Amino acid sequence: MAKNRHDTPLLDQLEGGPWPSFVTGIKRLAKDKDMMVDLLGQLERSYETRKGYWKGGTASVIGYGGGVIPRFSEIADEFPASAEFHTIRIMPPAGMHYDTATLRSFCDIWEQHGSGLIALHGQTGDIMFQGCTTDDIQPAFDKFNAMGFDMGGAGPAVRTGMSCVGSARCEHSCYDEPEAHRVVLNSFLDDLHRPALPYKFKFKFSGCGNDCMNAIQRSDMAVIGTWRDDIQVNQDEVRRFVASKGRKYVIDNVITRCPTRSMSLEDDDSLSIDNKSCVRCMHCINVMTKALSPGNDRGVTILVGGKRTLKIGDLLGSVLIPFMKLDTEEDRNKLVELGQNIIDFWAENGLEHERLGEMIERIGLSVFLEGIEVPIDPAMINHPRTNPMIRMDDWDEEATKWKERAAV
Amino acid sequence: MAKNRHDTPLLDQLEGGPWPSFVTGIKRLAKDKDMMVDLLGQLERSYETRKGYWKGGTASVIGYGGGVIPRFSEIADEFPASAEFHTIRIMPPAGMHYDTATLRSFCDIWEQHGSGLIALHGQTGDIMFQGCTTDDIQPAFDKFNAMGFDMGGAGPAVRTGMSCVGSARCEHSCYDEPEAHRVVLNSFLDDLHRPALPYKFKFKFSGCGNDCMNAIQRSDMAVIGTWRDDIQVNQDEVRRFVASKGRKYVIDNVITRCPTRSMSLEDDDSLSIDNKSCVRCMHCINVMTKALSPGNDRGVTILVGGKRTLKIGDLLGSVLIPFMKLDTEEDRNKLVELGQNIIDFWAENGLEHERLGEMIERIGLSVFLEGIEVPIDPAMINHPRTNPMIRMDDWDEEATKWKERAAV
Amino acid sequence: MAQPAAKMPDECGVPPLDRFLHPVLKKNYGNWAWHDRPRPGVLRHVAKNGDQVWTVRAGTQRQMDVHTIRTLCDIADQYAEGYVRFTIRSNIEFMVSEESKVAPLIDKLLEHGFPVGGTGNSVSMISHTQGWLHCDIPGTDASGVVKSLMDELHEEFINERMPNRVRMSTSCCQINCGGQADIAINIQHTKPPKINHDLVANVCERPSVVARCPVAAIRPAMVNGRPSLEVDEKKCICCGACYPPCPPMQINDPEHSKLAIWVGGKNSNARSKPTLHKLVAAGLPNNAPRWPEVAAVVKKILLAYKNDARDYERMGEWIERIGWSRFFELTDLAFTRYHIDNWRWARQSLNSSAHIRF
Amino acid sequence: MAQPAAKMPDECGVPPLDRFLHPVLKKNYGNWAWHDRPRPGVLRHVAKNGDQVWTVRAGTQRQMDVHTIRTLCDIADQYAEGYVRFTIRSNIEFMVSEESKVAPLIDKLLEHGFPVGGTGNSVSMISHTQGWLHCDIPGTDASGVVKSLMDELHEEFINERMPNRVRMSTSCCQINCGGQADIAINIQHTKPPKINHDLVANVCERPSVVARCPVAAIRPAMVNGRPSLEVDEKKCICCGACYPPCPPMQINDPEHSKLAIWVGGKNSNARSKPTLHKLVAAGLPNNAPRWPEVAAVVKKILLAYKNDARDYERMGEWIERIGWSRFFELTDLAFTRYHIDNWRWARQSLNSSAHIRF
Ligand code: SRM
Ligand code: SRM
Ligand code: SRM
Ligand code: SRM
Ligand code: SF4
Ligand code: SF4
Ligand code: SF4
Ligand code: SF4
Ligand code: SF4
Ligand code: SF4
Ligand code: SF4
Ligand code: SF4
Repeated sequence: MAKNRHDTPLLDQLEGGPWPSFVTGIKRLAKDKDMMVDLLGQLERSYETRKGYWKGGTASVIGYGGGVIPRFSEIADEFPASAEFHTIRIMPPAGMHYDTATLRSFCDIWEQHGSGLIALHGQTGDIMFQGCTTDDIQPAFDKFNAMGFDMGGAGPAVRTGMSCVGSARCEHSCYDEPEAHRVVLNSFLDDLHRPALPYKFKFKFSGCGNDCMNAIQRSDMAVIGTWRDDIQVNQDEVRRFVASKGRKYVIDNVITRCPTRSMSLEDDDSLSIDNKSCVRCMHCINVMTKALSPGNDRGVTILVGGKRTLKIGDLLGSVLIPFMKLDTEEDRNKLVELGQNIIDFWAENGLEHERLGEMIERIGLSVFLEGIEVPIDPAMINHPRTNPMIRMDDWDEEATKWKERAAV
Repeated sequence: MAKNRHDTPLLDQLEGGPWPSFVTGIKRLAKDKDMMVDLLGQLERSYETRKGYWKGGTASVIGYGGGVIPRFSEIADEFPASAEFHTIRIMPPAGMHYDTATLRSFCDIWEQHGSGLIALHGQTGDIMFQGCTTDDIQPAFDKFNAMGFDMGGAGPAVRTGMSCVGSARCEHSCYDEPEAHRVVLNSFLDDLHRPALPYKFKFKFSGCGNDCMNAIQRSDMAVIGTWRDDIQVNQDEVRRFVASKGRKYVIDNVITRCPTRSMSLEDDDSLSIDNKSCVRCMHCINVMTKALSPGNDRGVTILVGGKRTLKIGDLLGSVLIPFMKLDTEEDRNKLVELGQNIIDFWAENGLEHERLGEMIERIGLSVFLEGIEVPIDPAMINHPRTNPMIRMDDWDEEATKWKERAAV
Repeated sequence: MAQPAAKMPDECGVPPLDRFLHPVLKKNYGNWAWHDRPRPGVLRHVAKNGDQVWTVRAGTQRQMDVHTIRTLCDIADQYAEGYVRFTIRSNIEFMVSEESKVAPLIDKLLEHGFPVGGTGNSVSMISHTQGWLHCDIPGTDASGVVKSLMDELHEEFINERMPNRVRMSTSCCQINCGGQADIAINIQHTKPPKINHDLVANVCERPSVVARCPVAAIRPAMVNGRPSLEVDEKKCICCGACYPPCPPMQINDPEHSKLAIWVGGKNSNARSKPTLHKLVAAGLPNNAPRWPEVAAVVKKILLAYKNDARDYERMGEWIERIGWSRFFELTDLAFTRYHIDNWRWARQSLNSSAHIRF
Repeated sequence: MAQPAAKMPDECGVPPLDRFLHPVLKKNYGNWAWHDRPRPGVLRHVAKNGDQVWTVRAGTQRQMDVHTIRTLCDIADQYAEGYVRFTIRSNIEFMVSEESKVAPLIDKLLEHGFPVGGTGNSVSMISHTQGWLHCDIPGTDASGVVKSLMDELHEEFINERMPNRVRMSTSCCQINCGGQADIAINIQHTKPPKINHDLVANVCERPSVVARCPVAAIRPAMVNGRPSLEVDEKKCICCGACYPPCPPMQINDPEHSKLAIWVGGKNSNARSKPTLHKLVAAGLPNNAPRWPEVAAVVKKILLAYKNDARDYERMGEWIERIGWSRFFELTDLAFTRYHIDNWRWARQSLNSSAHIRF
């Protein structure tokens, strides 16, 4: 039985309505947790004044430098029980699958050592155990750790990764996303747990171009599934689809939507695809999921440099590796190696608080490619330069490099 | 009978082959013009050394500051007869139409006062009378002038304009290009003949989006025909076209080529067009010229800022006025007024040797629009800003402006 | 402080997946053939061998109390063989191996107040951030904004009547932890930071703060005798980048930290390439606890999209087709000088063509 | 110098069109209905009232001697009612009001060595510039380059067997008087200017020269005691912008001023928006009098386009569809680090998507 609740007329207005209410949840916790009573008090204050009252600080666990987001109240004098309200970030299994036993243990631990408030999940993919005193951080973490869970990333470090449901439940999956996610992240645990990079670095894994993980914009290194051979077409299913929807519908919703006009509906209602022009956008496969599917020679495209706004404006990742296989342990190690080279070069050359994409923007893609020894490829660009503003007196040597590569 | 020709083994190689040879032409002139004998000599020298031998200087006619491109030979000691080889730029009629009598008089005058070499036409649209001594400039010009022709532009001035064949012979014409061309240029003769602007300023007039004059990139102010109402469709001609070419052909070459997917081929072989989404690109009309044509409510779109490479890279013009009528004298005067405002603002604010497009790039489109008092319009942009990097504390006032405009 | 006695962590990283995976998913791992959606909120995935699994998706408040989580576990144990997963949008998914269990599961979820939906062409849960609840730099709340909006959009969550999926995000400061989205609701500061000069010297590493400013508007200065920082207010774009490294440069303002709405962000590569979202409305008041002005604009936009867009057109693709003039017309929003970009790649956003709609 | 006695000019400007217009064109001015192309080089325009006019288009050398022009006039008087017009590409057009006159007119033109074509999906005349013949800053010739190329492309001028029209341009220095084109052949300097320090002081207005440099590589300096200019060769991009205002900064070099080839420029708004041309090949020798290396590359590109593009695809649209990897494959040209832009809008040319062709 906790102390009496503060009046929260503003927050109370967030209890009505059909959507589940976080306020109601917090109130439930406040029944027996003073911390949540005062948390509600401070939050109500923020709603009144439209100001935040948390400040940062330091808090962590033995052996790690990051993973805990420390929060100290600026108005602890009024709300002492929530003076400390830290968040512990824990990495979930790839794809965020759980058995209920695990979730129940989380609840028990957090009821004992924390506020009882858990966010599933943070935007970077962590389980966020929110609301913990400094003293409780270590014991809480030790118990999560004992369950086989580890700390997530924070600060200038490799961050927790995310991968789509993919192979586990999606017919579009072009590689083993959960496994790639696990192997890659577990190869960078030192950089993840001990922040020492210029800035944050995020990996995200999507099984196909639909990019259900927003990898292209929300990660520094995006691994997106694709295929090299032809789209698999089941013409009977195509005809069935055309029969059920009508030609006009198919033309207006599939044929004309292909970004490269790679499809043509034959007069016999079969579909012909120019696979050389197809850019693997997924649209036709999405629409005719029974009739079409990605080819058999599957792998991934790797993009780098995605991030949000500060300080030069939002950046979408851009193509670094047009295609690589990702079937075997060996393939995955190649991916790790690539990530390592990128992070090493960036750690060397990135300015403080400069994300990978910003560094590439500053030094230029060609220079970056040379730095990490990745060969240039036309797939990296929308089109070659439209201006002559460059000195190229060693054109012939550069051209020879290409010819030699083409030769092998 | 002129002096003996110099040997020209290199130029001689440009006499063979199916394409008409300028060398053969010049040799013909060299028969009785020493100037062309030495011109050939100097040109052969350039072919040997791969160097140019002309330098600029000053030359003009009474009353004008520009229009003549003075050329003095750096190797006049060896080729004295072509020591002076100036070009006189003369403005042709809009659309470059001629009766043979006029052309013959040009030839006679140029045979008497110049080299006999005439370029039809320069890339800016001038008749270029090439190869004239300083002394002959005035008499030659006086005769052209007496024929009713005037000097073209050169230097930091309004330049000669160009307009497509348009109304004279093209079914796509959306306004009277030749007349607009004439009226506009003739309203800027002072700025054209007496160079006093930051840099050159070019007008080009195309009757439709096909832009046969390359107006969008080769002019500072491009006037391009368009229409506001619906595309005119003759469904019988459509059916005839579909019948002759086949549905697949029509789908692959017309329907799927529409940049905004505004067309649909109905099952009865008729064509339906979503005119609200149509961007007046001209493609479908180009392909089915008998079945389709521009609407009846025609006018022009005005783009500004096109230019070539130096010093920030090639610039395509961008939309300034999405639509204006250009039927009456009054409409054309509005166009002149707009041009005047733009040139005045640019003359005020442009740096030396800064083209309009470069100035807009430097100060920003919004600022430019305010300067010339043209209201903003979404058609000016591909899309609104994608970054929050701007201070907008007077948002409400700005929003009100729009609401008020929308109201009227 | 953590006990020095405490043992070093077991640096185990991301746990292996197996023990957390629903049996049918494990069995058919990597062997799915196709899927359909029997009804909003329900996916049916069919494996190459014919196995089927039904997924029921329900909305949550993301920031959940343990009681809520336990309730969800009870439901999972009863109907879903004791397994669940969460989506990137904090929706919970129950995998069910028998069709017969789908309906009762749904009833149970509804009974406990969890909306079932978010699939296909619906408005899914808004991906949100921390805000006043936990962040140290928020201009507004996140959970509250999302709760208020999802209350308003509930009908669109439980139905699939949009032209394509609608994915929204919110960000409680201009750092924008929320991602690119069909509709994004972000804080937009409109005044330069207010500097508490007494604190700067102690709290801020001045050179690195200066370095953070994208427009070089910050310069070191002595203010009443103490080393501080000065902002050139004519240069300042009110981005807030200086605030995290230097809290005395207070950028948040109850009055002048407004909300802006952005549309047309797209991460997927389906049809068109991914695109960033674009500014459409700004200057909206930070009106806790329910932000009605924001909801009003969002609903106007959704309504126009719903009525006018074609099947499969995402928000941004729809606007690409009909043009921005028409978008502002249909949504009755104002077009201002601020919509015209003036940042580093502004040129590329100009309409360099005669492509115009009327 | 012109005689002071001479009278002031009659500032008459652009002459009115009427007297120069072919009667059928004048009669149907603004009233044309449609057109077709009976054969390459011939257009038939039909007016709303049924009137017809045939246009025969022929190539010229542009820089014509009066005798050539008189010959063309004779032909016009005999077959075309004494009227002609010239196109933006220096082709001459004869308007003919009776179909029966078309064939004899064509014969006559061929007899006098004027190729008939340039219409529809042909390779039209290359729009060219001045070069060594007249310009004061040329790196190469223009008339000669065009003549050599048109000799090679003659067959493509007189036939219409390209997927769409092909419009080419050349520029004899990096100022680029030639326009954007499907294929552009431009001088590309590869070494910084060689400065003749003795002349700078007298000839150049140093501040304005410094201002011309796009990369601020020029700085005033004293060289052997006299005011001159210095170039930071590591910064210099060899653009040649400093040469016109300061001839002693010689940028042209018989050896190091090379030719570069650009493709995919498009001015028309048909289908896709207008686009700038893109660099594909560089380092080609300035090999007068026939530039065979340039011709070889141009023909490779045209052949690939001709074989692979679909009807109505312009050069750039074709490449947009098949992708640049395939373009370099089909044309067997080298892709280098220089193709990757690093100028001010470079970012926008990166492939920010998973759209890739294999
Ligand atoms: C907790 C979380 C929001 C949420 O409620 O889900 C979050 C919260 C914060 N983010 Fe974030 N970011 C969170 C995901 C993101 C994402 C989305 C993503 O990762 O996919 C982004 C955009 C993608 C990206 O990385 O650019 C994001 C972009 C930022 C940025 C801007 C980074 C940049 O380069 O522009 C900052 C500012 C910084 O790091 O200096 C930032 C900083 C912060 C800080 C640490 C504020 C600060 O600097 O003190 C916030 C701590 C809040 C708190 O008290 O817990 N956060 N942040 C997300 C992490 C939870 C988790 O670990 O799972
Ligand atoms: C004669 C002509 C080429 C031809 O043979 O057709 C030409 C020739 C010259 N151009 Fe040009 N330009 C000619 C059309 C163009 C065009 C095409 C057009 O007008 O549509 C352009 C590209 C469009 C544009 O304006 O950007 C063009 C862009 C330039 C530039 C670059 C301007 C810029 O802003 O980047 C310069 C350099 C300058 O002006 O400083 C230039 C400069 C020159 C100069 C004056 C060289 C100089 O600075 O001394 C050349 C004089 C050659 C001579 O001796 O006659 N010329 N120039 C064209 C004019 C003939 C006529 O009047 O009809
Ligand atoms: C469960 C989830 C992945 C996960 O591991 O969490 C998921 C699952 C599926 N996505 Fe997704 N997508 C999920 C987030 C996304 C996101 C990211 C986001 O929501 O921010 C995107 C990118 C959105 C964007 O572009 O910004 C996304 C873009 C797509 C698309 C592309 C749609 C388009 O036309 O642009 C498809 C294709 C389709 O719909 O057929 C797709 C298709 C699918 C399919 C149909 C794949 C399959 O065959 O199983 C899955 C069911 C979709 C449904 O809800 O009907 N999924 N999908 C995510 C559910 C989020 C939620 O709870 O609402
Ligand atoms: C005569 C001329 C206008 C003039 O006043 O001089 C002209 C005349 C016609 N053009 Fe053009 N165009 C002329 C230069 C251009 C140019 C400019 C250029 O060549 O640099 C362009 C822009 C090219 C570009 O995009 O850079 C041009 C882009 C078009 C297009 C768009 C083609 C496309 O798909 O992109 C059409 C539409 C069509 O072909 O049906 C067109 C159509 C036409 C039509 C069919 C219009 C008509 O119905 O009469 C005319 C006959 C075309 C033909 O040759 O078959 N005209 N046309 C020019 C002839 C140049 C030459 O001698 O070769
Ligand atoms: S990204 Fe592709 S593979 Fe992964 S869940 Fe989405 S649709 Fe399936
Ligand atoms: S996947 Fe996309 S690009 Fe490829 S054929 Fe289908 S729609 Fe076209
Ligand atoms: S621009 Fe349009 S109107 Fe003018 S000639 Fe070309 S096609 Fe005809
Ligand atoms: S003119 Fe262009 S945009 Fe308009 S319908 Fe025809 S093809 Fe589409
Ligand atoms: S968006 Fe800003 S305020 Fe909100 S969580 Fe992220 S950093 Fe904190
Ligand atoms: S708010 Fe942004 S622009 Fe203003 S001073 Fe701070 S960092 Fe600079
Ligand atoms: S391109 Fe250069 S060299 Fe050629 S005419 Fe123009 S300015 Fe002179
Ligand atoms: S060539 Fe260009 S870059 Fe080099 S110094 Fe001259 S102007 Fe500057």
